[in-house]
Amino acid sequence: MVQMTMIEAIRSAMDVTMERDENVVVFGEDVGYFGGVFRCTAGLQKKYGTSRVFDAPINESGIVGAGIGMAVYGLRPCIEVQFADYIYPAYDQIVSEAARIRYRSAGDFTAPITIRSPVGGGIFGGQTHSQSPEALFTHVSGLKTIVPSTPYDAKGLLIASIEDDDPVVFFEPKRLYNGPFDGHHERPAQNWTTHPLGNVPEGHYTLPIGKAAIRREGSAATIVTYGTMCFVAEAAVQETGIDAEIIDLRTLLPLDIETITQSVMKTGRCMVLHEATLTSGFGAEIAAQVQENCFYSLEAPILRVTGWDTPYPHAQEWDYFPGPARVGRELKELTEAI
Amino acid sequence: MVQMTMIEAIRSAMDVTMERDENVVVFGEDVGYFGGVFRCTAGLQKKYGTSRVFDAPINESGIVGAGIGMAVYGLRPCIEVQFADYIYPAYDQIVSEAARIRYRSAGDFTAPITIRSPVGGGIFGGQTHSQSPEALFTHVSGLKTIVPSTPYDAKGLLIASIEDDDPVVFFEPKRLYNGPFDGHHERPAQNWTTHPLGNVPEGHYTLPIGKAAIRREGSAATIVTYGTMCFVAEAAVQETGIDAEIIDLRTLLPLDIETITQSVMKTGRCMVLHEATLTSGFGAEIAAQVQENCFYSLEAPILRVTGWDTPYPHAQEWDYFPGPARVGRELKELTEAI
Amino acid sequence: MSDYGPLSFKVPEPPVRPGDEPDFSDFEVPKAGTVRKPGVDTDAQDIKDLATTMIRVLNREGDVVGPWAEELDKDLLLHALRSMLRTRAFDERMMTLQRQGKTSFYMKCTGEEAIAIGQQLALSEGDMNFPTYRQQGLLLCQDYPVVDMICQNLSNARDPLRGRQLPVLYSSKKHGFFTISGNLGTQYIHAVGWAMASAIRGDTKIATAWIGDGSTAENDFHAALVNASVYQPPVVLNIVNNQWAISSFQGIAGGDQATFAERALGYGIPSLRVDGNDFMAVHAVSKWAIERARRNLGPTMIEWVTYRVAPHSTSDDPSKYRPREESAAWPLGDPVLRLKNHLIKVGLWTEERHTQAEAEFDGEMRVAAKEAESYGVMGGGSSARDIFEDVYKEMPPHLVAQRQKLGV
Amino acid sequence: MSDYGPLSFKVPEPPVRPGDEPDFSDFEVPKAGTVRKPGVDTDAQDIKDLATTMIRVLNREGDVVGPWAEELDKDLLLHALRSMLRTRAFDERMMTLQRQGKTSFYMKCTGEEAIAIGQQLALSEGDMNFPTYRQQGLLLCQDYPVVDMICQNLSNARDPLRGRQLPVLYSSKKHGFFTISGNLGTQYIHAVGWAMASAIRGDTKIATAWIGDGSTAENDFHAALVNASVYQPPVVLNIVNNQWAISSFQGIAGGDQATFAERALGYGIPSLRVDGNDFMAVHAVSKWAIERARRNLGPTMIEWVTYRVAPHSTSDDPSKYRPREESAAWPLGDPVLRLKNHLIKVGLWTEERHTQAEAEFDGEMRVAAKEAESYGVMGGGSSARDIFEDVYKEMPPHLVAQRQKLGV
Ligand SMILES: Cc1ncc(C[n+]2csc(CCOP(=O)(O)OP(=O)(O)O)c2C)c(N)n1
Ligand SMILES: Cc1ncc(C[n+]2csc(CCOP(=O)(O)OP(=O)(O)O)c2C)c(N)n1
Ligand SMILES: [Mg+2]
Ligand SMILES: [Mg+2]
Repeated sequence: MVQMTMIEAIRSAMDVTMERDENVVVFGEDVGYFGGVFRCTAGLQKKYGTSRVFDAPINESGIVGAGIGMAVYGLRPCIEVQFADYIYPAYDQIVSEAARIRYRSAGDFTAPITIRSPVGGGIFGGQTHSQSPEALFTHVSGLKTIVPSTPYDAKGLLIASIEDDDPVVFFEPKRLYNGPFDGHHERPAQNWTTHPLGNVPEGHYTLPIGKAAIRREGSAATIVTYGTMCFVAEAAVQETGIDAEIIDLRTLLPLDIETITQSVMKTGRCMVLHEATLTSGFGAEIAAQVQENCFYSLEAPILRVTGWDTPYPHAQEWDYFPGPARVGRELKELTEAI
Repeated sequence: MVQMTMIEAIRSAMDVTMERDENVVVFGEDVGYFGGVFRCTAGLQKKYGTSRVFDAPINESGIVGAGIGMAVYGLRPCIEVQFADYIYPAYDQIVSEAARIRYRSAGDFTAPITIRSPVGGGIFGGQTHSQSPEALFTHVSGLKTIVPSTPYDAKGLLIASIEDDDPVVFFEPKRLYNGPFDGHHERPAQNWTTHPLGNVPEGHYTLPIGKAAIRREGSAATIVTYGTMCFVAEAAVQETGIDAEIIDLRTLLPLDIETITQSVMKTGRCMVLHEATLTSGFGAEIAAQVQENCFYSLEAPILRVTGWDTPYPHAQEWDYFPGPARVGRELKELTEAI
Repeated sequence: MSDYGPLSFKVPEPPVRPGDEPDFSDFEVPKAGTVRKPGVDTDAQDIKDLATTMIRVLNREGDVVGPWAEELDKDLLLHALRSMLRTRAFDERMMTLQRQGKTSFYMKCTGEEAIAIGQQLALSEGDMNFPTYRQQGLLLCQDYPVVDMICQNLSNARDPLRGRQLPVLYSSKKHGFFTISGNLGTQYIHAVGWAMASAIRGDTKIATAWIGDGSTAENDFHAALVNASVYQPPVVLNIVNNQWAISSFQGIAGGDQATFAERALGYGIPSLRVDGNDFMAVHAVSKWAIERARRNLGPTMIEWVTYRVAPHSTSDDPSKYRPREESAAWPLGDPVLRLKNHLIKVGLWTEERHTQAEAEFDGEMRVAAKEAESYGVMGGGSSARDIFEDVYKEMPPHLVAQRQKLGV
Repeated sequence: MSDYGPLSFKVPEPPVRPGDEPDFSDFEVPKAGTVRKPGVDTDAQDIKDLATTMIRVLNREGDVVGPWAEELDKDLLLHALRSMLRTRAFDERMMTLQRQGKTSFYMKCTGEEAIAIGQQLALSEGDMNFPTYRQQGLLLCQDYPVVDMICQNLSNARDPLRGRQLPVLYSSKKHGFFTISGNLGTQYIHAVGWAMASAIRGDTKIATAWIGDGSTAENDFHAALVNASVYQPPVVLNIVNNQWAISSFQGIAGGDQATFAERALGYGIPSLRVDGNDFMAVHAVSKWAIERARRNLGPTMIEWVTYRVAPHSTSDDPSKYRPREESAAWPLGDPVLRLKNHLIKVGLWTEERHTQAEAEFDGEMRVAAKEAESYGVMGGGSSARDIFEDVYKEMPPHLVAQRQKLGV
């Protein structure tokens, strides 16, 4: 075990799988010689050569589409879309092709492709470097959607994704690349080097896709969240002193509703927390399932705390981002309801 | 007032607006000389000339993108995407451009474009002629999303959409083009010619965007639905004899949550019904809002009745489509719960 | 204020519309045998002229002429003609089934049979086609079971695709036939990616991509060409220009301003324009492009000039947008007749054998259809359980629950 | 089994990498004045050669030579040089602000100043540019207030875009400057659509589209070209080939196989390749293309060959992927120096005035920056209320509620 940032953990996941399976190839914009704008692929081209790690033209549909063709051939492409905000040009290839090929060919062809892309805000990146479009993928049957929140999870889940026989959309919260972030942007940035979840095995391991983690046990309420918001939730819990249970979904689809349901049955109260826009966000799905499964245990309405229904603004980032103060306030309301 | 099919009503909406405003232009694949594969634009090119009604290359991104450019110039393009299943190549233009231009330019530029596209199944069209992707648009702030269910609404809402200063995605349930359809595919097809809602004024009128309609008053439960499912809901109510209130949303975004909340407060029970895939479907959003707003009035969990979480299959269409039998069964369960 | 007149808007129109006389006077047809045949290793920029002419081998007299002419194996020629006839017979039978209400939808390839068959017969085992819905010939000239094809069209109990796809959207990995998408153009970049993979793995297999004239307008066409240009993978980029895209003539895809073959030149990809109704030209040019690919010389684009004789699909009535007689006036003739005449001329075929073969394939298709119908028609025999399979490799819990809810 | 060797995969590499000597030996530079100037109504296919050569007007000696040379108004020339200097001064001041932590992000256009300015000065009031983030020159050669530009970069209380956009993504309808998108390539088809609208309405206004070499790979580039080809709208399709796209050299966009200008030929669109560091060539070719558009003769593509002297953005360190000295070795020189030398040669300018002008603009930018800073830096002064405005024309109830929840 060594300490890794999330970037290093992600790189290590690709390294480990490339070493084990020569069918794994890595490509995307600026990922080759340069090693990616976030350095996630640094050093891989040198180690594995330009046939397995290479730059792609700036054409996201082409990156995904070529990846699908390669996967159909028998490779296991792990591709990068430079920012999730730029995944939309590839949306047709993901929705109509990657997600459908197994189904429409009755298993004759498959497209096991992993699409990595940084999501989320908090880096003063404006609306085209901050979006969290995960709900646009959870509506698509045939896809798996993953959002890790720690180096350990990122590596284990990325290896699992690359090895998975179905297409996976793997969203990396860029604000967590270098360290945990609880929303206190006014405080010095933290680094993974001292965090227990930055302690990562160097070799191969996988985490099961579709299993949530309970980041904190508690009894006053359940906070269902993922990505950066896991740390914001923790901060809010600490700052309010409310004994909430925090569930980190890790995989959004397939959803580990079991773990959520058990928790809400126990706590009777539920907050769903994400950075993405409220309306039709993934929080809606969680709320819909929780009210159905836990109706008779719920002591208060399920609360969604999310980004506003607007584009992600640049200057007003911290008024948009659901930070610990807002989450804390809502948590109080949730636990005080009735 | 004359009897119109939904196709005629839609055509009439374009005709009326084109006549009043020379900035209205209509284009899309096969919409010009031929008049559209569903004939929605038949006769318009003859009447208004090829400069205002014309065929477009088969490039959905280009259709929307060119439409945006025209709207920025000052026109009011009403464009057609031949099937909603083919809207994904245009997704980036819709999400990153049409929906964002007013915001990012602080109102300096606007893109009042109307994107018409047929949705829904029940025509034995297989997975690429049957999809209902509305939830992928309700997650996008800056867009308005409309799904009419009658000729009268279709015309009034389409005129309102073309005249609206914001981009509108206008989904037309193709199974309702020629007549109402309650899911009884084994019975002879009905036609709008005899239906009261096929009674449509010939001239200009608008319906307000963002207002739902109560299709049927009732007290035993509220069925929140839209599009084809309005008629399926009616059939289920009739066949079960359960006195449910049926709300036809008409506009999904902005949502008329007011009307829904009032109804559910009254009935205490709520079913959300749509044809689209369950997970992260628009039903999730409705359920999330209803449980929040009506928590203390709800006597049973909100039930979602939807298409399955699979691609829309071809041969098994009627096992996929939430027909009156399934809706009736679920409605019974909903009203009998505790 | 300005000394400029008002701008005006131009929308291309086909030369004729219903009610007009067919008019191909602007359509230039070079004499067969007049176009040179460069080496497969020629640079793209040295053969730009091949994108604006038309390679033709079979002349009006049924002779095989010019540098692209080659001696073909007798069996191959007979198999080619028979496959084209078989394809035509298959299409006719499917139309009958559709009229009989046994399937809801069908798409013929009438007039375009030489293209898919001419190219498939130049491919090797293991190569992969990424077809559209109008290359049924790729399967029909191989040993793919016709009964399976019909079952797919009937979406019945023996449909290899389990009733999930619209008719004609076949899939067969074993026959090098990628699952057809309903979404136009997406497969073009898949083919390029597949070919990149073959090169990455040091394989010898090549890919072929197929697209229609109208669909070259789709964005993924560009994605494919950019990637083909950059990585030079072993892929043949076919464009089947059958003049029409549903109701839109090829000018709406830009065909009035340049040939479709020319699109590739701006990407430095060699490109050839070929008489697609000339089996001998199709086969020869396909071999040339395939050889280039297999010798690691990179991609080639080929525009096959042909005419969509049939309606777009069974949902379409072409007399609404083009003269009914237009297909008969098409200057490149009928690919079946042209090959037939040649084979008769060289003594490999006779009118009698032709009539016999037509009857034989009509019979074959009748019998096959009968068998297929016995497994169900119009979705009959399909299983609701199949709705939930193959969404993922393993069914996740929520789908298990949904399947249970449906009670299947 | 097979007599074919294994395929191999090719990924283009730039001639040199960090540590190597800069190498432009494969980069051909025709002598200034050697490329012909056709009439604006010439057919696209008769000027294909112009897409592979390079139009140049200013020679090494500072003379203006050849058929594209023209007498330009003295004021225009002085304004051009001053605008280029002003742009450079602006870029430098913004870099300083970024280093001072007053803005988070900036993008310079160093070395590319002649292009935006040369074209803008050929446009008329009412024409509309659809720019990328590297055409600040379009605004800086007009009367757009620099303080407003800086306020945008500082996202402060006077930011015309209300803090909503990343720095450099300006918008000004009044100045014919379309709101810049962070998503590459999308604006190319907007420009075409806008030009279609102008033609539909019988207007006289034209549109210009801007894109980078790397972004020509984006799919919407094709959407734009197809529509431009089909409808022949009055649009100038600019490609700024500055050799780099972040860390990727132009070969990763296909530039090794054909020029970017050649892309247009396959769509039948006339296309010219031009020395983008030569203000006189930029202006002359822009005028030619604009005249074509305004005379209803349709679209023109222009590849401007230049070099991105600056890093991609303030988030980037180019010495990681190209030799530090590469920009100094760039064969087309510095556009500011080249125009300066010409103006000195023809007696319109002096070294002293140049030094003076540099100081003047440095001063102007300092003063402007100071004023802008007084309205806030790094998002300071922006209002949280602005988050909810302009999502729609009228704020729908759910946004009103959310704004209330935020308490603003
Ligand atoms: C993305 C997408 N847009 C539109 C359609 C509808 N559509 C199906 S076939 C067709 C015409 C295609 O014409 P062409 O590419 O020339 O092929 P052909 O039918 O002539 O073989 C259209 C518009 C579709 N299937 N997919
Ligand atoms: C759709 C999309 N994909 C990727 C990016 C990230 N990105 C920003 S600029 C850039 C390089 C663009 O290069 P080029 O077009 O050559 O323009 P230049 O920066 O050289 O002016 C990339 C990849 C983006 N902004 N949008
Ligand atoms: Mg066609
Ligand atoms: Mg560049």
